[in-house]
Amino acid sequence: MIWEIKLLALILVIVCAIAAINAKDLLSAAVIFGIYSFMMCVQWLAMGAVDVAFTEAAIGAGISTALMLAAIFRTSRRTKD
Amino acid sequence: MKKTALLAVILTGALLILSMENFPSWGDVQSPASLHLSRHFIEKSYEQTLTPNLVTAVLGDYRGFDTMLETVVVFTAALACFLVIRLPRDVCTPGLFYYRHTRTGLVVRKHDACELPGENPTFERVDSDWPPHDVVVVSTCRMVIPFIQLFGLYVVAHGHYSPGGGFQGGVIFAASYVLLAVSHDLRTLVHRLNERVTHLLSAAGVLLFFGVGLFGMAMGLNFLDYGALEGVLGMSLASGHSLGILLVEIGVGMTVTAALVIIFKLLSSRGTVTEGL
Amino acid sequence: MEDFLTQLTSKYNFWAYIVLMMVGLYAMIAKGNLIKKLIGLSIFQTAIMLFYVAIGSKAGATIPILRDHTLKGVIDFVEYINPLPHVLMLTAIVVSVATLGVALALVLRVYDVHQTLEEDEILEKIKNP
Amino acid sequence: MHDVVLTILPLLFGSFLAILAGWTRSALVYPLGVVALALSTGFCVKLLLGVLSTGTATYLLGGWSPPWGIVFVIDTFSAGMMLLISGSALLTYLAFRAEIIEGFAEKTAAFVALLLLTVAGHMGIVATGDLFNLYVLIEVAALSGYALLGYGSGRAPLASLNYLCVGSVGASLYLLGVGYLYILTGTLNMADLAQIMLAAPVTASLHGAVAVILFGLWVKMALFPFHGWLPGAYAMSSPVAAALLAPLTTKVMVYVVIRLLIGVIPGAAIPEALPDVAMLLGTAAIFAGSLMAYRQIDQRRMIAYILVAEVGYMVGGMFIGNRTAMTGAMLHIFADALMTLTLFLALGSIARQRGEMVLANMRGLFRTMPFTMAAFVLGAMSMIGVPPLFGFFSKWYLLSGALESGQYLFMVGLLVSSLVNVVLFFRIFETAFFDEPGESVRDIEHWSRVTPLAVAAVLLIVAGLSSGLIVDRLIAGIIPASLI
Amino acid sequence: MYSIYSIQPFLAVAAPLAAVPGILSSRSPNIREAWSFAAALLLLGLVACMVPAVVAGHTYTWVVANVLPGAPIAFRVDAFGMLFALVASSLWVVTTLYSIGYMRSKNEHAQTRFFGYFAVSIFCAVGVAFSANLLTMYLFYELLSFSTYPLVAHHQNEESRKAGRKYLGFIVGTSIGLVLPAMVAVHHFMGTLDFAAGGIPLGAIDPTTMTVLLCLLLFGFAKAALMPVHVWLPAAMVAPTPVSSLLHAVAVVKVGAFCIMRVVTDVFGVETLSALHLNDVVTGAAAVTMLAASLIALSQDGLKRRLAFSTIGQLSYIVLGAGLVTAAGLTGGMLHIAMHAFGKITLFFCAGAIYVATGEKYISRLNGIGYRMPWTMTAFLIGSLSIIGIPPTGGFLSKWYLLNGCIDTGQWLLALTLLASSLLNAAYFLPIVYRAWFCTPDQAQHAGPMREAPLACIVPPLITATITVILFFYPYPFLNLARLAAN
Repeated sequence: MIWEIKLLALILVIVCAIAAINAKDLLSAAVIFGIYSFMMCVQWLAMGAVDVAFTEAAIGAGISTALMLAAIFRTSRRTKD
Repeated sequence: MKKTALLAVILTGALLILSMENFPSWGDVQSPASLHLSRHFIEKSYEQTLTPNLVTAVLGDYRGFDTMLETVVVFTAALACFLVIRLPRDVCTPGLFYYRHTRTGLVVRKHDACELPGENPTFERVDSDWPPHDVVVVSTCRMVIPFIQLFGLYVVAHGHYSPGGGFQGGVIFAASYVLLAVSHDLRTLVHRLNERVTHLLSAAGVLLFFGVGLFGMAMGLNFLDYGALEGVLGMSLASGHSLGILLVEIGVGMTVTAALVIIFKLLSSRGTVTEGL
Repeated sequence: MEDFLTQLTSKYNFWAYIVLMMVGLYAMIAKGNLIKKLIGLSIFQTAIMLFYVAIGSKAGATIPILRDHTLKGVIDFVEYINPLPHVLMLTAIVVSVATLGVALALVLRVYDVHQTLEEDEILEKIKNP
Repeated sequence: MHDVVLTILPLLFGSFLAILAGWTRSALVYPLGVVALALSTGFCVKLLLGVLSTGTATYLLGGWSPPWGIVFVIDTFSAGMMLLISGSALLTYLAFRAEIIEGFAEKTAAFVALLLLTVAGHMGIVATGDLFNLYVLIEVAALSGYALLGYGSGRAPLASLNYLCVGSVGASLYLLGVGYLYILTGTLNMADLAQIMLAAPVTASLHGAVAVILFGLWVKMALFPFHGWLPGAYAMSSPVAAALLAPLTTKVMVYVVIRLLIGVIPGAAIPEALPDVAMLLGTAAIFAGSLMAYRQIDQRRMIAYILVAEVGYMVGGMFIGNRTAMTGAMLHIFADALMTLTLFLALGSIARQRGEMVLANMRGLFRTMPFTMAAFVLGAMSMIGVPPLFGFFSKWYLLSGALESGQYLFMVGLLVSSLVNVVLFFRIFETAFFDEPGESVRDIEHWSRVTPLAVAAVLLIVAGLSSGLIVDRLIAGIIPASLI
Repeated sequence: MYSIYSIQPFLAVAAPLAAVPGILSSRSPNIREAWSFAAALLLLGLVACMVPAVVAGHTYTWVVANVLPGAPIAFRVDAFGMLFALVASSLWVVTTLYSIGYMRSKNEHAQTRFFGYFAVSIFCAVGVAFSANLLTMYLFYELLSFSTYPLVAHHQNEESRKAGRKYLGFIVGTSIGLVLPAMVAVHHFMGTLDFAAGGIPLGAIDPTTMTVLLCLLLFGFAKAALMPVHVWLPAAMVAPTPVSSLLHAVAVVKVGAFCIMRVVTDVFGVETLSALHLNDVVTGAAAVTMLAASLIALSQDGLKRRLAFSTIGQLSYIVLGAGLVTAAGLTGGMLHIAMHAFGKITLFFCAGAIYVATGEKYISRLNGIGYRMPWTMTAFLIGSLSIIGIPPTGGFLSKWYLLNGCIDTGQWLLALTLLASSLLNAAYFLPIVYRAWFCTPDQAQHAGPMREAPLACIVPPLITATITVILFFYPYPFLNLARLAAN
């Protein structure tokens, strides 16, 4: 992969991370966190860590987000920060 | 609070950056990390385990104990969730029951549970807080889920040759059940995989892993030494290791599937395991 | 400056991990919402995973799955990326999802008891029930 | 030959079987736990005897030799630790039979399985010779611990969640440090790492790696100022979980640091300022822990704060940097675990009769529960440091070591905390001795609860009298000769 | 002179402890007290068995456990230890008898507990006497502090709660805060804590550190009640009288004085101390306490409180003897342990007997009581004479030796202090005797015919009073032991 794209993906990861912790709504925070995980997975794919990327795609972006959504569904979306 | 946190965080970051001074640069082929252990793994593992996917070989065999513990961690997490949020059974019966007329989509509320005829139902039970029901979603998912599960099995079985293995396969398998729960309702999932089954399955998975390890001990070798499988079905030493990895991956897959399903069921139903997302 | 730039380019992945880690840590310390804290924790953990995976990378090497033509012959370790960090991180990812699961379960129980996810409100409720 | 691994396998196996049994024959669950713990303890004894006669035992898991595979390395000290962990878990398990069977209803199986897993995790931490395996074991131990501590009403889940956040950060930092060491040396095996590090150039990164690892472990062991999670976690949870984990968790982390300090990390790799910082934190922990303990109303919380101070003892002792103090820190692991066990077992029995553990609820206990209180007194005396109980001797070594190196502030800290402990425990004794129990109080002392407690209390005396033997046979051989 | 490795010291120490389960599990009071008596007699017998060999100059040793390098838990019976053990064990027999009478006639609650802890206390006292090193001594010293707490706080009321707090606060606070670090330091410098080692050689530790260590140990053993750590003693008087007599005549305070004597002679060494002139610290503290306590005693109206301050003063005699660092002085100090014990226990027994018979606690209300309780007051007279040091009582002998010690070294000031203190003793004891016999009773209940306390409360003071007199004429076991130890 071309390094510019890699760098872009890296910046995107950081942006997603900051966005996830600053979202004003837990539901969107969880979804952004899912995107973050997926971008991270792309990062790892770019570094050749296929197994890790696969796992992160399934676990980080998939199940983790689902669990978090389930928990938010059962509690509240409200957040003060 | 926030400012102090920011300051502390920035300070820590600066210290960490300073401490990277003597790291080999990124992608250095001659860095110690690429030489010592990893060189041995890359050069020897195929010969010893007959597994082209190096990650699977190291994960399943050289560091098999790690993997077993990792499976145990997932198993633990399932038990932990069960212990922490599962409500006692007698509390789990809801006060109200909702039934939907399948033709019209009207929802009926009742105080007692109704016997529903098994064949050709005119009414079906729905969750109290998840009434929408979309035919498109349900039908699509019903079609897709078997393929997802098939793919999950493939990922478990083909971990020797391509990215994948027990964890990934197990997670995909679990994801298919999550999809089932989301598209239909949690009760459908519980109906397919009830609590007893998932718990037994999760224990069975780790037990399979454990059993492979014990088999090694029974054959006079060390715990988790897949060399014990040499000679079983006329295998060579290396293919014995390969078989060992496969068995272990199946165990991991079972546990991960079951454990994640347990966690999802508990979280989405707030511990009642009746109604949920 | 020259030095710094070469440092930056040769180690930018390492730098990124530190930034991510600090984002996660900041969220854990400064955010009052329990789920936000957990997101911070997850970011913190993935940052460390990024660091590990970065350790494993090798310039000019390919993914750690042996290609058919090398199976019979001599395998040159320079051709393949270091698999060990990947193995370790697989484990770490699974551990992190397990932790997340338990943490969410605890969050549900906390919500049951206190009816809120904000830390300051919980503390307030503990003080004046 | 398999003794090393057989200490842990019964626990793992028992936990899997407990789940199977829980969904088929639930009456079998509790006995299964007893069998697993008893087997494990038995193998620990066998292992200890074996290690004492033949020296360090190594077990190659999966048959792969180090550094490629994972190994268990058991020396005399770790064999003692293993026995301590499994033994104390067994005692706790036996003492709280009623709570475990009745208190959890259909969750008994899950509880027993998690209990066995957490014990297995702690024992694995002691046994393993691989840095990354250590991380996984820390997580096994911690994750099941979070669940055990988080089960309960009221504030237990919050306290446990707090613990989870702090503990995960600590473990992650440790993992990061391991990554640093890996990038610098290319290995994960402790013995191999020690070899390489001796030859490796001492650089800022090496210092950074060591600092991050130690920092992470400090967070996990609740060293001041990272102690915030500990009192809540132990005071809010069910008495079973508190009695099980309070003697183990922090002590095992201390063990890990000691093992790294004396067996893996060469002196040159430790940043120069680190021992000073550690001494400062250790001393601060002693003062802060004692002060906070003094201000508590809930007695379990009070003892939890004393634990914070005790962590200060051990961290201080191991960083003073002489042989005597190191011996003291190592001995204090055993001593602290035993006396914490005694105190928490006793408090558990009392709490079952009296409910909330505030001072007012402890009236007249000497009359109504004489045996329990006798054991409690022994535990308390050991905390205070009265000879010939175990706590005195470790404190002696620590004092002596501090004097040798001129760490007078630390010495003062040790003495002050002893004196504060006198005040703290005599508050309880006074209430239990002078005040009449209420009309409605009907305390019952059942032999099945008193016996494990009595064993723990008697062990305090026996271990105290044989502390010379323990130091000679278990500890002295482990401390490298270079440490004077 | 040789050392006998034998289990005898261990058996002797363990004898009282062995009775504890018996005492606690007894169903009836008679069986319980039979256990107490049996243990007391057994202890006396075991101790007496060792007397001939010790008098001949041999020592018994027995190692229980090697706990710390150079400081095992071990017993060693030498002349000085034997002297103290003999005093403690013989007085235990008498005190047991007295306790039975006192506790039964006062109908005290929790008597089983009382007798149990009583036995434990004696166990500790004998343990201190037979310790072979500072560590073992500290061990029994601490155990004694804790095991006497329930005795001091026996009444379980608000007053005894306060007294118990003060008692433990001072005793445990000083032992952990002062003795423990000093002990660690001595061990650090010398590598051993054994008494047999014969003290710290001159020059091994620099004089400033030595001074600090000496002060730590001197005031750390707060049971010796040197001012200003004497506060606990008067407060602890709330205990039942048998406890007071045990505490303030036999076990507790004497243990403190014994420890200081040991520290001076066997830890620091007489030669080293006198070479560095550190003994002046000891004698100075003793002299101040002696005078101050006697003056305070003059103003006390409570009988037991007056006795308590008298005890504080008398203990300083022993400390003074230790500080004199001459053979005569040491002999006098050690002998005073025995003489004062017999004298003071007589007085306490009498105070208890008066309380049992009349319920009176204050001196001002004792006018004319001599006619009502002639036997008791006779014993009281003999006890006071002994404390003052008037022949023919044992107290005279020890004071004689002490005075000799002062004069030998030319310390006239100390000699004067001793004499002044004796005068003060007379000044606070003789008025009591005067009131008892020569004042007309102003309470109706003191008038009339003779009405003594129960027999079990009368016989013990008479026995101890007799012994006090006998000791003047035949002081040999104690005098021999003291001489042997002092040389």
